[in-house]
Amino acid sequence: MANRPPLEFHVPEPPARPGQSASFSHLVVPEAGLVRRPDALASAAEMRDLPFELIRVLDGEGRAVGPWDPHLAPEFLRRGLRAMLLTRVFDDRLFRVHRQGKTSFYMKSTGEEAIGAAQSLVLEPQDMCFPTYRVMSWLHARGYPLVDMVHQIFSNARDPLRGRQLPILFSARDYGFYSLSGNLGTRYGHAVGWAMASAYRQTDSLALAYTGEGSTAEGDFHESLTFASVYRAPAILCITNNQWAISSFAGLAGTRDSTFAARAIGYGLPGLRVDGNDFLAVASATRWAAERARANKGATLIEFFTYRAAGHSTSDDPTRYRPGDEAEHWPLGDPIERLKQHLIALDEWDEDRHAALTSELEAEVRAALREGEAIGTLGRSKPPLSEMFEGVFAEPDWRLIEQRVEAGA
Amino acid sequence: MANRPPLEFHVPEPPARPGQSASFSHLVVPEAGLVRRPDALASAAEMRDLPFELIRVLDGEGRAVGPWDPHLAPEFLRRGLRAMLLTRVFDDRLFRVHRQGKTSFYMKSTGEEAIGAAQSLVLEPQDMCFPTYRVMSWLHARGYPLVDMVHQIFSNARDPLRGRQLPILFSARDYGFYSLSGNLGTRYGHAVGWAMASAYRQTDSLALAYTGEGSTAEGDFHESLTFASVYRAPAILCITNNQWAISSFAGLAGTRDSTFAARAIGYGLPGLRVDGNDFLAVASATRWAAERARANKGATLIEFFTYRAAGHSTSDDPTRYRPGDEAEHWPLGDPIERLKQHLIALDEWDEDRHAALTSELEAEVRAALREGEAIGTLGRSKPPLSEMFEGVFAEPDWRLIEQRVEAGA
Amino acid sequence: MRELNMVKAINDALDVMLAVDPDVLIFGQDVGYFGGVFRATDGLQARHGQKRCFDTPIAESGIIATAIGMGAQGLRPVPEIQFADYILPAFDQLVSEAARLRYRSGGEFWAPITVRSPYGGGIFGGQTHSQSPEAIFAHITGLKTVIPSTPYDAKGLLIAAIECDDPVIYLEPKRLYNGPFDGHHDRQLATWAGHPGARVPEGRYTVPLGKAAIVRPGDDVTVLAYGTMVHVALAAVEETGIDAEVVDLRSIVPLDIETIVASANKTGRCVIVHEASRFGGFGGELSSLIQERCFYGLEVPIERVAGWDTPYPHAFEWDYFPGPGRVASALRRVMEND
Amino acid sequence: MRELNMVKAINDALDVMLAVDPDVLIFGQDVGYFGGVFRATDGLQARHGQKRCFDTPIAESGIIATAIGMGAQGLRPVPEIQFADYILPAFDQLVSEAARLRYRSGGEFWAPITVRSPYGGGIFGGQTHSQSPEAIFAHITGLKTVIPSTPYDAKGLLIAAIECDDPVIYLEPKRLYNGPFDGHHDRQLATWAGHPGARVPEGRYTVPLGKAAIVRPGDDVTVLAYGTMVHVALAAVEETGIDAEVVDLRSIVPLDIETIVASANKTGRCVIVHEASRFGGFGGELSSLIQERCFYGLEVPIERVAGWDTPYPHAFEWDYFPGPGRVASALRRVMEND
Ligand SMILES: Cc1ncc(C[n+]2csc(CCOP(=O)(O)OP(=O)(O)O)c2C)c(N)n1
Ligand SMILES: Cc1ncc(C[n+]2csc(CCOP(=O)(O)OP(=O)(O)O)c2C)c(N)n1
Ligand SMILES: [Mg+2]
Ligand SMILES: [Mg+2]
Repeated sequence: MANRPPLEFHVPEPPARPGQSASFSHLVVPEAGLVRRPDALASAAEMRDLPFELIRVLDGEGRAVGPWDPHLAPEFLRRGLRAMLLTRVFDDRLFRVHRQGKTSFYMKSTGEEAIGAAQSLVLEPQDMCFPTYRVMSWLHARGYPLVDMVHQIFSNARDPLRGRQLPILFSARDYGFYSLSGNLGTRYGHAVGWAMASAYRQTDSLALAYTGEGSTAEGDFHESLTFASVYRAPAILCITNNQWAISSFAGLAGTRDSTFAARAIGYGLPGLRVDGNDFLAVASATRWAAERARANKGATLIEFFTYRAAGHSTSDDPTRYRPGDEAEHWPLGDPIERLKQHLIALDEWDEDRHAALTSELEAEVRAALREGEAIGTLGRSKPPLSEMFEGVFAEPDWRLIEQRVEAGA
Repeated sequence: MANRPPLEFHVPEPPARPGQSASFSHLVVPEAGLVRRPDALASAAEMRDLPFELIRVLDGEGRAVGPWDPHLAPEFLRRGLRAMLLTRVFDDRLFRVHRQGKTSFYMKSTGEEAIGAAQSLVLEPQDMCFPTYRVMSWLHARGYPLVDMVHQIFSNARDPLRGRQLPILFSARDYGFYSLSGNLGTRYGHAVGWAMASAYRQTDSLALAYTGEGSTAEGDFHESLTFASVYRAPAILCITNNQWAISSFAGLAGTRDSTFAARAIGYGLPGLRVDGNDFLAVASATRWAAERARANKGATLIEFFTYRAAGHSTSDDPTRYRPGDEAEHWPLGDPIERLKQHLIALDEWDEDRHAALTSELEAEVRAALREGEAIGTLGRSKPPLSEMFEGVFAEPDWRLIEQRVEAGA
Repeated sequence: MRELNMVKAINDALDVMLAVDPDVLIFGQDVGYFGGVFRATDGLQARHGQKRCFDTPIAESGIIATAIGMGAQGLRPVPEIQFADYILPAFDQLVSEAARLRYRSGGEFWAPITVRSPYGGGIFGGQTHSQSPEAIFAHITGLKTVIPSTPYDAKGLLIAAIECDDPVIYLEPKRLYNGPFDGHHDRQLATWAGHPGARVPEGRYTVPLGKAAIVRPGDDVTVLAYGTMVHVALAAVEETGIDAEVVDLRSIVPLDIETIVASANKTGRCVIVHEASRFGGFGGELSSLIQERCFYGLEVPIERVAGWDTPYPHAFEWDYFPGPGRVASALRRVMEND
Repeated sequence: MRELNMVKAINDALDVMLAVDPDVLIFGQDVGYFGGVFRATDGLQARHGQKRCFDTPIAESGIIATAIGMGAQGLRPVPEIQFADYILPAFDQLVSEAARLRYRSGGEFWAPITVRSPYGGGIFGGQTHSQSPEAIFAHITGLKTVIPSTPYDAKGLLIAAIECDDPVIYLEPKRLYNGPFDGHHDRQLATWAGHPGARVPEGRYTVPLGKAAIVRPGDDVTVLAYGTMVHVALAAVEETGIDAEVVDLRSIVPLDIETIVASANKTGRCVIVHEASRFGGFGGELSSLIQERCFYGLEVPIERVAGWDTPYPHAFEWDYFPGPGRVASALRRVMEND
């Protein structure tokens, strides 16, 4: 005992903080196309190598390469591009709207648009996604009305959520988008329950769950994986590893010497690690997992490796905790740019069409905003006060009835 | 969609239920001595194979073989044997005492005595174990007074826990035994916090945490592993996989196509899978993990593969949910018998000494029981009523003072 | 009519609902093959199949999360938590998710789940097998909380809870499973045999949520109780000979405010009894509601008889448990202070 | 003397404790390098080092478990939970472990931890950034719950909490961080500048747990409040011109029963104000205690002004929030009903 070095208390830190030079040298970014693609119905025990690879399809020249190339039709790719671009345009615009004091809160998906968009388009209408606030491209890909988003963000009289919920915490059942909430991690298990119900009722509705990499630390993540494994739930369990959780780097979620995808191994699930800024890789991995789930082989865990290019929300300034130019050093590029280059390389797109599409989407967003503002921004219009007392239960009890009277609603 | 087979709802079942013939044919039991023993300070990333092996030292002839042989002195082995035997004798006796109505509850460790005993002896006095109710051999190995156990089990006037706690949910700080409680899983994270405190204060007190395999499903298990990984806590995190959690088989905790030890991989921790009925293997793995922890390389996850040979507690009858003769088919034998044979093979023990030891321990237990019964069994003696109101806070507030008067204490 | 004890009545309710509604699923730790540690699901897996009644991992938060996800798709899950003390790991799922889903989603999703759990003391279960957590649920907007006191009510309330589209916490007073325990632990224990509340019809029937039962009409003092304490209160009333009106709340959310106010206005005296520790317990809410609504009719202070403000202590079971002696003293006090 | 706002006063308390006691550790989500989403730990890591003030994974249960394990060995951890709404995943650790450790271990282990968390509404934070969970903690035997209303108290109470050997839930009324918000959201907002409660001494001092403050003496009606509602109550009193005695409880466990009873006996009238939803809220306990102890001195029913029994609704922030208008009405009612 006397000869031992003393114990050391270790507190991890990210590679760089403000004032230091941004660095992603700790990340190994393999070439596109190299990772093997096992049969989607193979045993999970035969895939324990995959969580330590990085599935990439788009190479540096915008070509789709390797066994994970999903061979998507150009039309499909253009729909994806549109959804991603719309998400970006909408986010930028609404972020400014918040700065103007027209609502209380906003969050952007900048740099992560490929994930929700590709998955939304690959999966089927009956499938249900259990979102985080960072996958709004799912809704944009499925054509959710922009003006309804705006009404919700303004909590105005037309708000589909009746003024009860924080901006962007949407619920859109008809668009396969489960009710969001501000607390992290809790809906992962709902997805598993939903998937089990699908199997029990044979409704063929897969569940797709999202969590941020930071939120994987919640106990709910583990309990969800356990249930998914035990009951072979037809679910796709996604981790969007965007490197940051507010000011905390991904290393704080406990994957030193490992990966988030590798969590799958201990549950006997396949774990895929996928370039989340590569629309084709996202689509392909999702399709593989969906095929597996629909064939009653159970759940797949997918880590999407991506980068949160903007701040966490309207409440923070990322230059206070990470180098200001970090985004520029991110080695996996921008998902919109990469899909655009691919389409151009395929000769299915060009800069002019891109510029035209951008203007078109900006106009759409402006029009939706105008319509929303005409009803009213936060505090200038709201649903009837009676809505505060509705929906607590299926039917209000005497307390709500009395209080509604007391509140003059 | 039309051509797909319908989704199937899968509910797992153990290989055999009462009336069926007991079977462990699904278990692969490798020969002793085959698993490699990496350097204890090596990187966890280089050990991803270990969780799928089974570390065994004692072979079928009672010989210690292979790189994990800890080369323990015969005296050490005899101390281990004594602790295990004492645990068994004490359990059998106290179980009968419960049947006589002298206490409210009891739980046995039968078949799992090697784990607590070996770890208790390998670790140092300043180390702290965060027990489950199934590792009482830890206390027996460290010489905790039997009569104090008996007083606690009777909740009598001499109960060191002042009548406040269910039988066997001991607390014994001086014996490195943290406060037990009836709720599962919650102390795993205390062990990690304790270990972090050790590192911060340089107290050189490792933390050893236990959980049953069933209880690994709790979110606390995952959060504990996450913290252990992030802060490189000097902790040894153990799973006693005794195949059953009351009536539920180990498969219900989510390791189909995997192992409990393999959970380590996703956190970048070493994961060892160890024959829990092999005293030498337990001691050796523990020593390895302790060396690693004391060298500031962080935590190790160890799955002890064992079998709960008795019922869950005094409240259940295991023949209602598993074949009555299942224990006889258990392929890893009885830990006491195996260590005894090893000592005999070493010519350090014989049947006569074993019989003498057994009688000696029976006499010790009987004497302790007599002493405890002289004070009083449950309901016939209890600590002063004022003890009900003490220890809620460091100092009672007016509520407790008033209520104590009201209760006439 | 046949008589059932409370466990069997609960089992019967589950059996009926599995038979009539294919959307009902039952799951929890040891509830499948084994039939539950208190036998409440005994035989259900054998009768209805493994997919209708099955075991779960030891993960209370996961159990409730699973139930919510199933409920959101249209099932009516009836998860069991083995002891109410072990609901706590699932508290966040119940509060932040089950209770809020309908409200926050503008009515798009909701959680029609019924969480069954044995609660309460009197069984020498020590700290973590004896607690009464109803007060923390009563405070949560969006949750209903139901507590039966007889086999008849247990079945009817459970069916009503399962059919209800809101999340319901259904707490089973485990001390009543086998008999109407009145707190006299040192006397011969009564079974349910011969008790009127043990007459349990076959098939489906409901006892509505939010309707209290006046289990003993009286004029002098109102006693509010639920679960085991209903029987303790009745014993205390009997022994004091005081003409008390004993009200069994049956569900604390929704609360039958009308019955409570009518009784308190009639008697002008009130004793509230619960097992949970007193401070911050549900008795506080009951006492203030009565005080607010019947102030000018009250003759004496409303009394609360409850568990002490300590954890549940193993050796001191009967000192902690609010037995008929303590209730009787309170009854005498409110009658004395005339 | 220097003036500090409430965040700075809290920061100062933490700074002082880090300096005087090497056993104090601060951790939580984003509290390290970043200094906390509300800046309460700003600069502490830079000043005291990464091992004294550091970030944690997003795992509230794990944060509290870690704190308990550290506390059991002898440290005094001060974990932060980013919003009180997110304490719920750690509820089991707080109740089943922190609150019970000393009792069940016969005094061998205890958890001298202080859990800091911003709570309460008025910031358009929607359902999960606005709730007031104090009632569920008040019911838990073995936990203390403290809520400051001024920078001076915030610092003194926090130091007392950290030095206390029991687990303390320290709830920070986030609406008061930057000023003594009185509920008049549509008027010019006051900062702490010039407020007597903003005069915060340097160094270590304590405000004892369990001592209420009479923030406005008066003879006609007792108003019990804590946190933001103290300032709302003061505004309402001011506006009605009623000679109310406003009592700031400062800690709800331990509760200063003497001050409460003395005031209620003096005034014979009582209004209780809290932000949390009414049913099962802490107001029920306060109301029953007063009713039990001051029954014969009460002139009119005790009133409770509280959040409605709905989840916290984003658009209806100011309809939900119990503002000075509602408190004033209650004051007028209790004075009218003469
Ligand atoms: C249960 C809970 N704990 C803490 C928070 C506060 N919080 C909001 S977002 C966030 C970071 C989440 O990071 P991550 O999961 O990586 O998702 P990202 O924002 O990067 O998409 C935190 C800590 C919360 N909302 N809910
Ligand atoms: C939080 C919690 N949930 C459920 C229980 C009920 N329970 C007690 S022991 C047990 C089985 C534990 O199995 P395992 O973890 O494998 O440990 P073993 O008994 O096999 O040693 C269960 C479900 C509990 N005590 N605590
Ligand atoms: Mg993130
Ligand atoms: Mg087990």
